[in-house]
Amino acid sequence: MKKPKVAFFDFTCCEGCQLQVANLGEELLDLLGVIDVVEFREVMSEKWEGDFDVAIVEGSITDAHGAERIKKIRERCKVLIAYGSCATIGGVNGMKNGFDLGEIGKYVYGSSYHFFPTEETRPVHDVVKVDYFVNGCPIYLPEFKEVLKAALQGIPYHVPDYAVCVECRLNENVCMYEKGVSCLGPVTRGGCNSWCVNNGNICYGCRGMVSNPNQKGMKDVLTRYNVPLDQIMNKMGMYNRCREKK
Amino acid sequence: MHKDMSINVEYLTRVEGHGNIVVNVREGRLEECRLDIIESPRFFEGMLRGRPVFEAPHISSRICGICSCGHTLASIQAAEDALGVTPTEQTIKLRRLMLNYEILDSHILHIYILAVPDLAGAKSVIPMIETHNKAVRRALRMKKEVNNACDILTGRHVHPITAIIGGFTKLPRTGDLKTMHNLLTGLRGDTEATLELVSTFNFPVFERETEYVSLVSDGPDYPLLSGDLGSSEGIRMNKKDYRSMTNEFIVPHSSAKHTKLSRDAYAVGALSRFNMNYDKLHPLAKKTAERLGIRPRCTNPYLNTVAQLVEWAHCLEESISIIEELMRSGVDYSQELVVGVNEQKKIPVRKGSGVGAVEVPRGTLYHNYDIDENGVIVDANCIIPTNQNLHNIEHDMEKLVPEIMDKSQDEITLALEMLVRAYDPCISCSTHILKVSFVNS
Amino acid sequence: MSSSQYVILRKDNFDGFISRLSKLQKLVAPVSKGHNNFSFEEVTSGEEVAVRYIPTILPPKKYLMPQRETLLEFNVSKGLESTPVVEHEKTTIFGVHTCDIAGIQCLNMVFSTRPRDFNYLTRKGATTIIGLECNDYCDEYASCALVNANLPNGGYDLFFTDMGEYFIVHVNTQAGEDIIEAAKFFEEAGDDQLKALASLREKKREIFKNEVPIDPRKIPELFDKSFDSKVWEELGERCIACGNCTNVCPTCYCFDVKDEMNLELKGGRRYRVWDSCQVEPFATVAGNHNFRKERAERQKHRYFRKFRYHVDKYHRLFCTGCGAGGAAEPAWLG
Amino acid sequence: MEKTVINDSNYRIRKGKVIRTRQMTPHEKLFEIALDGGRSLDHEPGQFVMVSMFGVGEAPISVCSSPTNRGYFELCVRAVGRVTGTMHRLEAGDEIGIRGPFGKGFPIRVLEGNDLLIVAGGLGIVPLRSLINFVFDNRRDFGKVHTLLGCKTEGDILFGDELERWMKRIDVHYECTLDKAAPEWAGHVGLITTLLPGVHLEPERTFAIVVGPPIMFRFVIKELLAKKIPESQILVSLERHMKCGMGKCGHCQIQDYYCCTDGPVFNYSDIKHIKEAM
Repeated sequence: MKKPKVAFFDFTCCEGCQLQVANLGEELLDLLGVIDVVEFREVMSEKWEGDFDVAIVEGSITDAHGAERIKKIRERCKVLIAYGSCATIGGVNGMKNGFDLGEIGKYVYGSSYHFFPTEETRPVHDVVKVDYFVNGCPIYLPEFKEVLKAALQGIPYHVPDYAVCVECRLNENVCMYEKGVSCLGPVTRGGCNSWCVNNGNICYGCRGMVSNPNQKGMKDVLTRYNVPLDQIMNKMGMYNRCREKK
Repeated sequence: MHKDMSINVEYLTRVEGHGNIVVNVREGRLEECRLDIIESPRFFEGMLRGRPVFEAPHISSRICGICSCGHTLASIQAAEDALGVTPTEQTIKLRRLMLNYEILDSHILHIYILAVPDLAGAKSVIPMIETHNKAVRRALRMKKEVNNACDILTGRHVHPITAIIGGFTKLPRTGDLKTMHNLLTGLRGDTEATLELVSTFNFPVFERETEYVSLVSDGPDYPLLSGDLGSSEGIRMNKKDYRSMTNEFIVPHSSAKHTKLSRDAYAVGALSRFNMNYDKLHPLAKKTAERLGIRPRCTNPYLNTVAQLVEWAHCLEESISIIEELMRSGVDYSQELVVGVNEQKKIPVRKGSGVGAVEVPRGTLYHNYDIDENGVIVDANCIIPTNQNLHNIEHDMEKLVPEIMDKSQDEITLALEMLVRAYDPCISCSTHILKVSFVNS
Repeated sequence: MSSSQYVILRKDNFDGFISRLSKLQKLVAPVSKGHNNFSFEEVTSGEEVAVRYIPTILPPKKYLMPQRETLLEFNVSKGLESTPVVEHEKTTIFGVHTCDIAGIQCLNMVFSTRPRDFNYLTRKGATTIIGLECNDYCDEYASCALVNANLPNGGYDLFFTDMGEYFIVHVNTQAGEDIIEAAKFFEEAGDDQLKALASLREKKREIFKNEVPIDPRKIPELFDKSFDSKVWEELGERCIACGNCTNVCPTCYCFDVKDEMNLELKGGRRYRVWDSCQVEPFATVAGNHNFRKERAERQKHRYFRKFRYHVDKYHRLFCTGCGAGGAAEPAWLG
Repeated sequence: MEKTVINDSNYRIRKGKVIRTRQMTPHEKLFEIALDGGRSLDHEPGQFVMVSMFGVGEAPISVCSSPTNRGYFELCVRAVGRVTGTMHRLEAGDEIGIRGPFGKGFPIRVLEGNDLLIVAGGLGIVPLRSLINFVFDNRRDFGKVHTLLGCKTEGDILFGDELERWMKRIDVHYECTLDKAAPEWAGHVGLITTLLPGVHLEPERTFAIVVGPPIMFRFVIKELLAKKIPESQILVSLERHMKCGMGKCGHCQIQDYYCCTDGPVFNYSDIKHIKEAM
C-alpha cells in the first residue's frame, strides 16, 4: 500500500501545535512509517508541488492572503484536518474581533498600520470545508493521534460533545467552584482529559462550547456558586470570541 | 568576476515563522540584502488591553509555542513588578527550573532538527531517519524526556498550566522530583553523544564583530531569569530602562521592528550570553566549550549552535542541582495557589507599571504592562529576541555575501539560509508582537 | 456475636498496621484532597488515611471496574490475531463505607449473572475489602437508612468500627483472617469491647432514621405510578447532562467499548470505558435515532435504574443512599 | 498491573472469512461469511452477531440467512456508521471478527404448526429473511404464510430476486408496497398498514411477526389487534444501541429489559406496558 502524503501548514498562530506533534518523540518514527510527510515547514526544507492526501492545518484566517492560501490548500488535498484552537474556533486571535480593526492596528503599528492589512479572525471551517477537528490550545496529543488514525483509516472522528466536567470528575479533581473560583469546564467540550484542572488551574474554554448546553441548568450552577454571568462571558471572550457573528 | 544575482528564498523553512531572504547583486556589487518578515500580524499587545493582568501570562504564552514558558515567565515578572508581588524563594527556584527546561527543549530542537541537517548535508531531518537513525532517535528522545520533565513541573511545555502570578497552582510531589531527576540524569549520556556528533561538524568560517547583549548580574548564577541589562560595550542598565537598551525602529520591508544600541546592530541569544557570562557557566558546560573549541569572545554567528550546546550542558546540570536541593529541603506545599483569575482578590491589586526581562532560548525577552487600579491592562508592550537579532542578521549577510560571491548561487543561498537558521529565529513571535513605541514623542 | 470473630486494633498501632498492609499488596484508602473532598488513592502510612471522610469523589468501584480496561489485544498485520485479556492487580481497599460496600455488592450481582463477566470477576477475586463503619451521618446528602445501607451487611473481608481509643474489627473471611495473621497488631476483643460495639449499634439506630418519608418497600410501586410524572421534566430542565451523577454512583456500571490502533496501524486494543446514560449519544442507534433524546427521559431512566428496573432482576434497590449523586448535582429525589 | 489471557472471555473473537459480497443497493451490501475451521454459526433466525472491524470497533448485525444453510452465514449491512462504513470496503477473501450469536431469536418451536403473518418494513426484512428462508426450508412445519413488505422506493427493496421467487410460490402469500413509486410500478403504493385489510387469516392460529422502524410498530400492531390476533401471538424484533451483547453495558436497555439478552425478539404481550419499547 502506498503511504498517504501528508502536509502540515500554519496560518496565524503560535505554532505550538506543530511543536506538540514534534513532542511525540520516537513515536514520530512509527507515524512516519505509515505516512509520507511531504511538507512541514518548521522541520523540513522540502517543498511539495503536487496534491496530497491529508492537510493538517494550524492557525486562524486573519487576512486576505491567508484566505486565498487555505482555499488553494483545500483544492489540493483529499482530507483537511484543522488542529488547535486558532484553526477550530478562532482561539485567542478572536479577541481581536472585539476591537475596531483600524484602532488596534494603529495601537500596535502606529502610523504604518496600513502596511499590515488585517481582517476579522475566522476559524478555518468558516472559509473552507474541514473534515476533522482537533480542538485545544494546544492540541491534546492523545486526541490528535486518534484523529490522525481515524483520518488515515477513513473513518469519522466524533469530537466529544460533553462538558470538560465529565473527564474532570473522572480524574477526581476538586471542583474549581468548590475551591471558590469560576471555571469554564461546565460549558466547554471535553476531550482534553481536563488537562488544566488536573494541574490546579481553571478551564479557559479553549476547546469551544458544547453544542447543546442547557442554559437554564448552567445559570442554576452559577447562581449556586454566586458567580456573575458577565464574569463568565468575559472569560468566554478569550477563546470563543469568533462565535459572536456580527 | 562580475555577476548579477538575485536570490529569493521564500518561506524560509526550518525556522519558526515566515521569513524571506532577499539578495540583489548587480555587477558583483551587493545592492540589497534583507530578511523580509511576511507573517500576518496578531496584535497581541492590542488584545491584551482591557483584560485582567491575571490573564496576561495565559494569553501572552500564546504568542509563541516554542518559547511559551519564556513568555509566561516574562509576563508573570512584568505583572508581579506592576502589582508589587514578591515571589518566594521556592517559586524562584521552580521558575528557574522551568526556564532551564525551556532552553533545553528549544536548544535540542534547534541543534538536531534545524541545524544538524545543514551540517550533515541533508535536506531535512526526514532523510536523516535513514542515514543517521541513531542520531534522530537520540534527538527525539532528548526532546521528549525534557518535555516529560517539563510536563511534570508545568502541566505541559507548550503553554504551561501551573505557572501563574504569585507562584504555582501545583507543586511537584516527592515522586515527581524523583522522576524529573531520573529523566535529567538519564540525559547525560545523550549529551555526551551529541557533543561527539557536533564536534565532527565543520562550521562555516565567518567572523563579524558586533555588540552582544544579555542579562548580567553580580550574583554567582548564570543570569537567565533575572538581572540587569548589559552589553559587551560596557553598557549596563536597569530592566525598567529596556527601551533605551533596544531603541526600536521601523524598516520598510519587515513587519518586525529592528533594534540597535551602541553600534549599527546588536545580537542576543546563546552566543551573546556565552560571550557575556562565560565565567558563570557550570564547570561541565565550560568543559564542553573547551572540547568544542569555542571561547569567549566568539564572533562567528554560525557558532550560536555550538553555544546552544554549551548552554544545554549548563542548564541540564543546573536543573539537576535545583531538583537535588528541593529533594533535600522538601517542597512547601502550603505555597500551592488557587487563584483562577484572582476574582477573589487573593492577590492585592494596585495601579502600576511593570517590566519583565527574561533570557529565553533566543535572547532577552521583554514584557511591559501598565495596569489600572482594578488590575486591568491599559497598555502592553513586548520586545522579542528575534526582533533584536534581525538587524544584526542583515549586517552579517551584508558582510558575508561579498566574501562568498565566487560561489554558486545554490551555495550562497545555503550559506545565507544557514546563517539565518543559526540565529534560531522565531519569526512567528517577532511579528506577533510588533509595536511602535513613542519614546521620543 | 461470637468473640472469636472480633479483634481489636489500638489506635497507636494504626500507622504500623497501614504500613504493614501496604507492603503485602497495593493498598488504597480514602485520602483528603482539601476543600472537604476525598478520594481513594494508594497509601503507605496511616497518616495519609482520612479515617473520617464523606463519600469520595469516585466510589471505590473504580478498582473493580477501572475507568478504562483492555478487553482484547489484536494484530492485523498478517491475518487477524486477537487475544482476550484481563488486567488485574492484587489490591486491598481500606476504609470502605457501608454504602460503597452495598454498591460493590450490586456490581457483584450484575457481573456474576450469566453471561458472567470474567474481567470483573477476576478483579473481584484479587480485591480485599476492609470496611469502615459510619458512626454518624457523613453529610446532609446521605439517605443510607432509607435503603438500609447504614449498617454492615456482608460484602467485606474485615470491617473496622472506630471506638475512640481503638478499632474493633469484624473478621468476615479467610482473606481477612490472613491479614490479621500477617499484621501482628491485633488482639482478641474482650466482652466489654463487644458490649461497647453493641451499644454503638444501638445508638446508631437512634441516629439513622429513614430520611425520606416513605416505606422503602413501596418505592418500586411508587415509581411505577410516577412514570408519566411532571417531575422528570423539571429534573431535565435543570440537568446539564454532565454525567457526573452516574460516574460517582457506586452502582452505575454502564460502559462503552472502543478500539484503539497503535500509531503504526498494525495492532491495537479493544477497551471499555465508563459511559453515562445521561449523555446524548448513549441510546442513539446508527442512523441517528435517539431512544432517549430528552434530558428528562434520561434522568427518568437513571432514577428508574436505581429504584425500579433492577428490583425484579436482582431483588434489591440499586441505590445505596450514599448521596454522591445529589452532591455532584443539585437535583435529588426529595 | 498484571495482564492475563482469559480464554473464556466473552470478548473472544471468532475469526471468519468473507466468501462473497454483493452490493444490493447503493447503501446495502451482502456478505457471505464462513467461520474459521468450517464451524457453523449455530444461530436461530432473529439472532444477531457482533462484527469486529479491528481498530474501528464492533457493531451488532442481524444474521439474514437461515441456519439451514450450513457452512456459511450472511449479513446484510447498511453503511451508516464507522463500523458498517468500514465493512463496506471488505471484499471476498478478507478476514472478519465475529462474536455471538447473541439474543433471543424467533421462537421456532412455538411458531411450528401455526399460520404466519410476516410484516417487514424497510431494513426489517433483514432479520426476517432468516426466518422466511428457514420456514421455506421446513415448509411442512408451518401453515399459511403471508409476507408483507413495505419500502420507501423501489430502489430500497432488498433481496429483489428472492422476492420474485417467493411471489411465484403457491404456498406463500406475498405482497409489497412502496411509499413512493415510479409510474411503471405495478404493485401497491402506500404505507404497509394499507396491505393488512386485504389479508385473510384465522386470527387464533396466526402468529404475526413484525420488524421495522420504530414508527411502524404502533400502527401495524393496532391493525393486527383489530384483526383479532391475540396479543401473545404478536412478535416484534427491536433495534437498540448495543456494545457488549451480554446485558451489561446498558446501552440497549428498554426499561426492565435488555434488548440484547431479553430480545431482540419480544412477545408483544410482554412489552405492551413498556412505554419505551415502541
